[in-house]
Order: sequence, then C-alpha cells, then structure tokens
Amino acid sequence: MSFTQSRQESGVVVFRVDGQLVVGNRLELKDLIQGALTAGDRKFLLDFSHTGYIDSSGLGALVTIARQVRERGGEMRLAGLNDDLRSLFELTKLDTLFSIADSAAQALAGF
Amino acid sequence: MSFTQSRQESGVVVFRVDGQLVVGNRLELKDLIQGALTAGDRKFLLDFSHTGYIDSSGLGALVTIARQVRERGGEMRLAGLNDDLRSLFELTKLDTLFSIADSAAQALAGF
Amino acid sequence: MTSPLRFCVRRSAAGAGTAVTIVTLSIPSDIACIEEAVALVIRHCLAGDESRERLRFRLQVALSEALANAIVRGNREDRTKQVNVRAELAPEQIRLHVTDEGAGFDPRRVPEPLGPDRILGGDGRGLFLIRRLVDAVEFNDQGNSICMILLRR
Amino acid sequence: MTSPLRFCVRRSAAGAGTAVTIVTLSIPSDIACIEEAVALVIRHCLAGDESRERLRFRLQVALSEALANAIVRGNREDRTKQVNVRAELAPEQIRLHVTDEGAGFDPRRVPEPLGPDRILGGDGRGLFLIRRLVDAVEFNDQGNSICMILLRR
Ligand SMILES: Nc1ncnc2c1ncn2[C@@H]1O[C@H](COP(=O)(O)OP(=O)(O)O)[C@@H](O)[C@H]1O
Ligand SMILES: Nc1ncnc2c1ncn2[C@@H]1O[C@H](COP(=O)(O)OP(=O)(O)O)[C@@H](O)[C@H]1O
Repeated sequence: MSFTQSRQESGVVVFRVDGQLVVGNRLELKDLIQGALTAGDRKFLLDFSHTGYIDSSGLGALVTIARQVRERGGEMRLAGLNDDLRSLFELTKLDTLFSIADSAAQALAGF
Repeated sequence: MSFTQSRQESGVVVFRVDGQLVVGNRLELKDLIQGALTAGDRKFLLDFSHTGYIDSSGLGALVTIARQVRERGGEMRLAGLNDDLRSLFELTKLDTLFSIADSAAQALAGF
Repeated sequence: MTSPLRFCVRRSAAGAGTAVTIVTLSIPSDIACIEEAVALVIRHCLAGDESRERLRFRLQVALSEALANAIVRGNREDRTKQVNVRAELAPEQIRLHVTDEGAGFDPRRVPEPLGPDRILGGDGRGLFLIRRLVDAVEFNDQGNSICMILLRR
Repeated sequence: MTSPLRFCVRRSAAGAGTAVTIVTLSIPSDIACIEEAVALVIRHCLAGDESRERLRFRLQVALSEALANAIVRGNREDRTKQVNVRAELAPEQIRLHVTDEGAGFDPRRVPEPLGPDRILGGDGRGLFLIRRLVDAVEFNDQGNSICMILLRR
C-alpha cells in the first residue's frame, strides 16, 4: 500500500493509490494532501486505477479531504475506479459529491 | 515437482510424488523404481497425497512400472489420491488394475 | 528465467451484449512449457467467472467493515482484546460471524448515511455498505457479534 | 514477521449429506491485521466452491492432454514449431483451441483404451480423458487443431 505523488505541468497534483485505501492508511493520504494544500496546491487528482479496495473509512477520508480542498478554493477529482469500487460510491450516493472520470487522462483533460 | 524416496522397516519402499506426475517427469519416476528393482526391492508404495495432477502419460507410466514390478515378483500399491485424481483411474478403468488405498498408512498396514 | 510464452488477452463484444474474452498463447514445442501454459490459461478461464468475482468483492466489503468496527468501535484498538471470526461455508451460502470483546451497541440506532446532513460526514458508512452488499445481517442481543449471510449465487 | 493470526479450518458433516466447512480465526485488535485476515478468510470462502474446483480440474485435463499431444504427437518436440492456444471465455462456456504445426491425424481411428489388450498399454489415454471430461470435442479437417468446449456449470 502506498501513494505516489506527481505533478502535471498544468499544476494538477496527482496521487496514485497503489493497493488499498482503508482504515489503516487513510490518514497518510490526508496528511499528504494537507501538506500540498499548505504548500499552495489547489488542483488534485486521485488516480485509483491501481487500487484494489477502498473501505468505508477510505470513502469517509475522501469526503473530508474534498471538503478541506473546497474550503481553500481548490478542486479534487477522482479517476480510474473499477466497477466494484464505483458501486461503493453509487450505493453511498458519493458519486453525486465527486467529479469521477473513467481515466486519469480524461480527468486531466478537463482540469 | 520431485519424488521423495523412503524405506519402511518392513522393506516397503515409499515414493512420494510432490507436485505433478506428467509427461515431463514420468521417466524420472520410472528410472527411480527400476533402480530400486535392480537393487532388490520388491514392495513399492506410491504416495500421491502431495500430488496436484497426473496426466495420461503419468497414468501410462504407472501401468508400465506396475507391470515391470509384477514381472519381477513384486507388488506396487497406490495411496492418497484426491477425488479428482481417483476419477481419472475410474474413467480409464485403471482402478481395477491397481491396489489403491485412501492413505499411505492404510496401504502400509496390509503390505 | 524469462518465460518463452507469448501471451495476449483481449475482450471482444460478440453480438448483442455478451462480452467474450479471447486469450491467445503461443508456446514452443517443449514439454517443459506445459505446466506454466496450463496454469496461465486456467487462471484466465476462472477469472471470467463474474458472479464469483462479485462474491469476492462482497466478502471483501463484509469482512473489512465488520473487522474494522470490531477493532476500532468494539475493542477500541485495545491490543489485549481479540476479535473472533467464524466462517461457515456451505454449498449455497456463507455465514460470517465477527465477534469483539466490547460493550456492544444497538444497530437500530445507527442512522442511514445518505441525508444531506450525513453525506458530508467522514464516517458512518460501514454498516450501511454491509447491509447493501450481503443478503442478511443479524446481531446478538448484546450487539458485539454480527452475523452476515451471503448467498453464493 | 510472523503472523499474529490464530487460524483453524475444520470440515463438519452438518445433517444428512451436506458438509459444512468451519473456518475460525482469532486476531488481535490491530487494524494492521485486517488486510491479511480478510484475504485469508476470502480464500477459504471461495475454495469451497465445488463446481468451480471441478471446472478447474476439467480445464487442467483438457489443456494438459491437448498440449502434450500437440507438442509430442503433432510437432514431435521440434522446438522451432509453435503450438497455439486460443481460449474463448464466455459467461456460460469456455472454448479451447489447441493447434500444432504437424501433419494432423484422423481422430476416428484412435481406439478406446479400455479393452483387455489396451488397458495394459503405456499410452493412448489422452483423447479418451478429454472426451470424458469436456462437454464437446471438435477437430479441423486436417486434424492438427482440436477445439474443446466446457460448460461452466
Ligand atoms: N462492533 C461494534 N461495537 C460497538 N459499536 C459499533 C460496532 N460496530 C458499529 N458500531 C457503532 O455503529 C456506528 C456505525 O458504524 P459504521 O456504519 O460501521 O460506521 P463507522 O464505524 O464509520 O462509524 C459506529 O460509529 C459505532 O457507534
Ligand atoms: N495433435 C496430434 N497430432 C497428431 N497425432 C495426434 C495428435 N493428437 C493425438 N494424435 C494421435 O492420436 C493418438 C492417441 O492420442 P492420445 O489418446 O492422446 O494418447 P497418446 O498421446 O498417449 O498416444 C496418438 O498416439 C497419436 O497417434
């Protein structure tokens, strides 16, 4: 389980979640994004194309992080969710809260 | 894939087949048992409790080996076949040709 | 040792609605290649079993959420306390029991996490996901033991 | 790192005929244990799927025998010749094609290996096992390509 951070020329900061986003590691992701917010970044893309599982704590962390980003005038998008993971967003109606693209490339195109 | 050879006090030589008995390694088993025959051994037990698969070449090798053992006045028994592998013996009617015990212990008891 | 197998998987929409996956494999005429080739193709044949993959996911949700609740909510991460899992695997269904050493709770008092006030919350979605993804949920009276039933089909 | 999980599997005959497997697992209250515990229980839940395990075995027989024939009988172990496998995976069935670069053969001329003269032979059981364990077998006209069809249920 790890998070790979990279920056696009456009200024979008991409976090790739490798493995799982769950109760055991969601605080790490929160810290990373808070760090980037403090450093002045405002556009974030979370790439889940290498993510096997997200639990309810992970979903909750995304909600909290997105709120913090929005409070600072920023925007956070999600991409690359497989069908099973996307169904978790739909069941919890979080698909109405987030901008979710099929792929990171698609999300970046409109950013 | 390997063959582990051991000898009981009763003189029975036990070959444990780890992995598979297939076209790629059946000659090794033939050689091992021919060697034991040459050395004077006459009672053989093949233990398949650690065997994942036997292909038709492996079945054929067992038929050939059993014939050689019998020609020298010896006896070969089989044990430890899982349900799937046992079904191969039943389909090919080889269960009528071999003495097949559930476990190595049971086969040894009557040897 | 590098694999001498040339391998390719492709998903093709064959006709109306039914997706067929095509796996192709080219191997040299060496019996030493058989075992690896067989294992590779079997893995793909069985991976195509959608209902099984969905069952795997439902199990993942049920177990992950129930274990997290038992550890964090029930036992409050006290490492001297245990969580016990018991899975009863029958041909038609799976029953999963997860039991902690905590005081328990009243599951009827847990609100749905969908309302406009709750949807912005950082927690409270675990039991809801369990209820949506398993076929039946039961608790013991104390509320420290959950039983989740999943039908295999 | 040694695993802190205490684990036990037991098969119990519950009632008439239906065997139920019981898996129990005891873990400390540490969220770091969740991932391993979930994976362990899921593995056992899915292994109990008998029809899938039987399908796995039938695939093993079909592929092993067809590949061995293609390599040994068709291509005569000439390493410069290839064997091509093509698997078409649909929701209800699997079609496996195995094609070699040999001269082919006439499958109708292959005798059953069950007679008193044949049962003591060292070969000739491959096609017979394929025919018994898959749902349908077809050859191309030349006889260097076999197609085996397995229904998933
Ligand atoms: N095993 C448990 N022991 C005690 N309380 C629990 C347990 N499981 C759930 N709860 C209670 O139910 C609430 C809702 O649980 P859940 O839907 O999983 O969301 P979350 O755990 O994220 O709050 C928890 O906040 C907790 O108060
Ligand atoms: N791909 C093939 N190319 C040529 N001949 C084949 C092929 N497959 C099978 N045969 C012929 O059919 C016979 C029976 O095959 P099989 O039942 O698999 O047993 P075995 O290969 O052990 O003889 C072979 O001996 C061979 O003559």
